[in-house]
Amino acid sequence: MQKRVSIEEALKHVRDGMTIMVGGFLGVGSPEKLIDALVRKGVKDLTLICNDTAFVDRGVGKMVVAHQFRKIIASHIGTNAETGRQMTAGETEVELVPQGTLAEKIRCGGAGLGGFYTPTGVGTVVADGKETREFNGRQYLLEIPLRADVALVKAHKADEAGNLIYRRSARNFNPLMAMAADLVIAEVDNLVTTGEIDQDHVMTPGIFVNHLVKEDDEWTAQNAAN
Amino acid sequence: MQKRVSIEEALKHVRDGMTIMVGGFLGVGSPEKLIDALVRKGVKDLTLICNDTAFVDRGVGKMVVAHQFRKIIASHIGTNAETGRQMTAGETEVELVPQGTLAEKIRCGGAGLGGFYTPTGVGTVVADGKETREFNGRQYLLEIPLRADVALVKAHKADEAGNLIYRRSARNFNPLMAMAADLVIAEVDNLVTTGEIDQDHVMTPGIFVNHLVKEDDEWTAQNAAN
Amino acid sequence: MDRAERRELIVKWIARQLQDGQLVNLGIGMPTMVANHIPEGINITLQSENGFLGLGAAPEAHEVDPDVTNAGAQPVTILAGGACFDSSVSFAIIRGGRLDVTVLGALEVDEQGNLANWMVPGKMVPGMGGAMDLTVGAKKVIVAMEHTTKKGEPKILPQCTLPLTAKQEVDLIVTDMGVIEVTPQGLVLREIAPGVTVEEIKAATAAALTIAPELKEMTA
Amino acid sequence: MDRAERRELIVKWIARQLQDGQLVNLGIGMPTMVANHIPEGINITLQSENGFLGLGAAPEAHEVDPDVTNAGAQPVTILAGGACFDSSVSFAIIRGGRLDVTVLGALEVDEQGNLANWMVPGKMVPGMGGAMDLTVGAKKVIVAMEHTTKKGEPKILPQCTLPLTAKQEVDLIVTDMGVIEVTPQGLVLREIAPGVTVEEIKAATAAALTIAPELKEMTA
Repeated sequence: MQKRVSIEEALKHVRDGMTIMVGGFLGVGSPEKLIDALVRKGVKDLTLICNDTAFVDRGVGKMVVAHQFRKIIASHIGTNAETGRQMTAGETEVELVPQGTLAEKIRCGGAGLGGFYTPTGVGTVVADGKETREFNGRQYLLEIPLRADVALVKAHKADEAGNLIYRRSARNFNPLMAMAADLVIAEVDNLVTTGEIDQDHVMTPGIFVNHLVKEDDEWTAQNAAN
Repeated sequence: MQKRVSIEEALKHVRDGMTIMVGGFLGVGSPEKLIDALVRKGVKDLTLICNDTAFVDRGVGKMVVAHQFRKIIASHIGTNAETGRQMTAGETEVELVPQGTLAEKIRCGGAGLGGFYTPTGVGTVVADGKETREFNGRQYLLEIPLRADVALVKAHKADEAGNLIYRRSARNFNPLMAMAADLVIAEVDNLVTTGEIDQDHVMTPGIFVNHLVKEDDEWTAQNAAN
Repeated sequence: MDRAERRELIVKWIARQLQDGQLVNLGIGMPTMVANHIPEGINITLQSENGFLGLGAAPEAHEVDPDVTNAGAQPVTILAGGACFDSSVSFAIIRGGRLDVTVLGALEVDEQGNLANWMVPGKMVPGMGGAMDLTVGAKKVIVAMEHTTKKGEPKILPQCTLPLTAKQEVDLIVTDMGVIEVTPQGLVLREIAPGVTVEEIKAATAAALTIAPELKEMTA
Repeated sequence: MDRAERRELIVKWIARQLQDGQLVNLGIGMPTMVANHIPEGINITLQSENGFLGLGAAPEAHEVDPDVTNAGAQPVTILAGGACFDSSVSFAIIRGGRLDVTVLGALEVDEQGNLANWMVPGKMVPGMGGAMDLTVGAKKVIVAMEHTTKKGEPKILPQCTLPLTAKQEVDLIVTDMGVIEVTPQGLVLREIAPGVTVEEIKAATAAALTIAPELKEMTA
C-alpha cells in the first residue's frame, strides 16, 4: 500500500456536499497546498469543521472567499471578514462552538463515544436546545460527537506508513481530526522511510492516515509520467 | 520550586483513607519504588484506581498482599490470586470496570467533564444502575469521572520542571492519571536539566507534577545531611 | 487430532480470513497464536491494547525489553512503523471504528451472538479487562475456542448463562469442530472439521444449528 | 493619564496580583500585556490555548518561527521547560482545574459576575473562541477593560444585555478607574485609580457599587 499520492489523486475523494475537517489555528498548522487545490477543484456545498476561518488569504479562509461552504462549524470567525459577511447575508450557515467543546466533540467522534457533559456554555446561548444536567452540584451541557467524511491535516513529518509528527503550535486540532474522519489526507513537509520515526514520537498513528501528500517536483513529474 | 524530593518526603502526602491512582499495566510502567515505600509506610484503608492488581510480588499487587486497600477499582484482577481471595472473603471491595471505560473515566476526571456515554457494557452487569441512552439508534451507558487525591506515576525521563516522557507500553494509564489527581508524584528513571526535553516530546506537562522521585544514593545522602 | 493440532486448526483457519491492510486485536491465549500463521503477502497491523500498534513476535531472550509487553505481560516487540500511545487513545482506536477484527476466547456464546468470557460467579472473577470494549468496538468479532468444555459440555448455547461480556456482537465462532456464523436467523454451520460428522457437532452444540447447503470441510 | 497610561495601570496592577507558581492564561489584546509586567522573582507559567505551556516573549524578527504563535496568531516563543499538546489537552488543562487565573477583556460585565465578550447581535459576531471554556475553567477570572465604552457609556451593568460568555464566573474587574470585586452581595469597589473620585466612578458604573471601608488607591 503506497500511501503517498499526488494532490489530485488524494482530493478525488472530496466531493460536493461532504463534511470536511481541516486542521489549523488561524492558519497555523493548516494544509495550505490541499486548500489551494480544493479552491482550484471548485468543490462546493461543503460543511466545514475547523477551529476558525483564518484569513481571507490564508488557511480555509481562501475557501470561504471562494464560496465553497454551505455550513461552517467553528469557534471563531472574527479574523475573516468575508465569513461574517456571508453569515449576515444568509449565504453561509455558521454554527459557533466554544473552542474546548469543539475539540472535545471531535475527540468524542474519534473515540466512538456517544456524547459528553461539559460545564462550558451553561447559561449562555450555547445551551439553547441542549440538555442541562447537574452532577455533584454543578451544571453541565450534553454535547454530541462530530465526525467528517474527510479530514485534511498538516504534519511536520511523516513516514511512509503514515505515522505523523506535528510541530509546536501547529499541532492544535490536527491529531483530533485525523481520528474522527472516514478518510484522512495528510499534507507533510518531510517524508521519511518507515522505521525512521521512533514509535514513542508518533502523534497520529499511520492506521488513521489514508493518503500522504508532499508536493515535490521530482516525484510529481515522475508519477505523472506513469 | 524544587520538585525533586526524597521518597519519604513525597509520600508524606499519602494518608490513610485516601484515593490513589497508580499507573501501570500488569506492573509494566508502575512506580515500584514508590509502591515499596508505601508498603513500608503501612498506610491503609486506601481506595486504589489502577488498571489491574498485577502480581503478588509486583506493582500494586504488593500493596494488595499488605492489605492496604479498602476498595479496588480495576479492569482485571486475574493475575493476582490474593485480590480474588480478599474479594471473595469480603475483606476488600472490588469494582470491575471495562478497561476502555476506566481509561476514559480517568481522562474525563482530568478534563473537567461531567460524564460521557460509551457503548461498552450495554446489556451487561456493567450497566446495572446506570442510565442507558440511545443516540443515532445505538445504545450507550452514562459513565462518570474518576479523580484521586494522589496519583503515583512512573516515567522514563523527566526534567527538573516535571515534564515527563514515558517509554513504549510503560506509558499506558500514567499520563491520564497524572492529569486526574490533586497531587502527582512521579518516579523517574532519568532526570535531566530543564530545557533538555524538546517541548514536542513532553507527554505529561510539568504543571501536573508536584514531586519527582529518583532514588539515587549520592543525592539521597546529600539531602539527608541537610 | 490431539489438542495442539485442534487448536492449530482453529488459529490457522482464522489467520487465513484476515485481509491485507486490516487492523486486528488478538486476545490472550489461543487467539494470540493466530499471529504465527498470517499468510505470506498479507500485511495486517496488530494492536496491543496496553498501548501500541505494530505488535511483533517475541524477542530473543537477550533482547527482552521490560517496557515492551503484550496485554498478557509477555515480552514482545514493536515493529518499525508502529506507534505507542496511552490507554485512552488505545481504546479510542478500539471503539472508534478503526478495528477491523478482534479474536477472543469464550466461556459461552449463544444463538444471538451474546458472549460470556470474563467471569464465573463464585468461582473465577478475573475481570473483563479490555474484552467488553473490543467486542463492542471491532467491526468483526471472531470467537476462537474449543467446541466444548474439558468435561465435554456444550459452550454454544441457546442463551448464555454466565454474565455477558457483550450483547449480540459475535459474528463468527471458530472451534475445533467447525465454523459457525451468527446470523439474524440463528447459528449457521458453514464448515465442518475433518473427521467430524454433522451429527457429532449437533450433539456437542446446545443451540440450534442450521447446516449451510454448501457445507465445506474446514481446512487449516 | 492618556489611554496608553490608563491601560498600563490596569495591566501592571493585574501583574502584581499573580503569585509564584501560578498557571495563567491571558486573553488577546490588553490582557496579553500583563506578561510584560510580572514582578521580579515571580515565576508564573503562561498557557497559550492553541496548544502549549511556557509562552514566552515575542521573538526577534529573524527568529520568527511560523509554527510558534499565540492564540492571536502573533509570533511568540516557547520557553525551555514548556510543553506542546493538541487542543483537547489544552482545554482539558483549562477545564480540569489546573488554571489558576485567566485575564480577559469584556464588552459588558454585571453585578452577578456575568460576562459578555464574544458578540454584538447584528453588528459583530467574531465567536467565543476559547473564552467560554477559560471563564468556566479558571479558578479566578479577572476582567481587564477600560471602565466605559469609547462613547463614555457604562460597561459595568446591573445585568448584561449582550449574549453571555459565562454566568457568574467573574471574580474581579480591573479598569482604568478602579478595582471592583464581585461578591455574593454585589460589586465592591476595593481600589480607586489616582485622580478619580468615588462620585466619578459611580457615575461611570451602571451597577450598584459598595465602597469598601478600607478603600485604597490603585497603584500601577
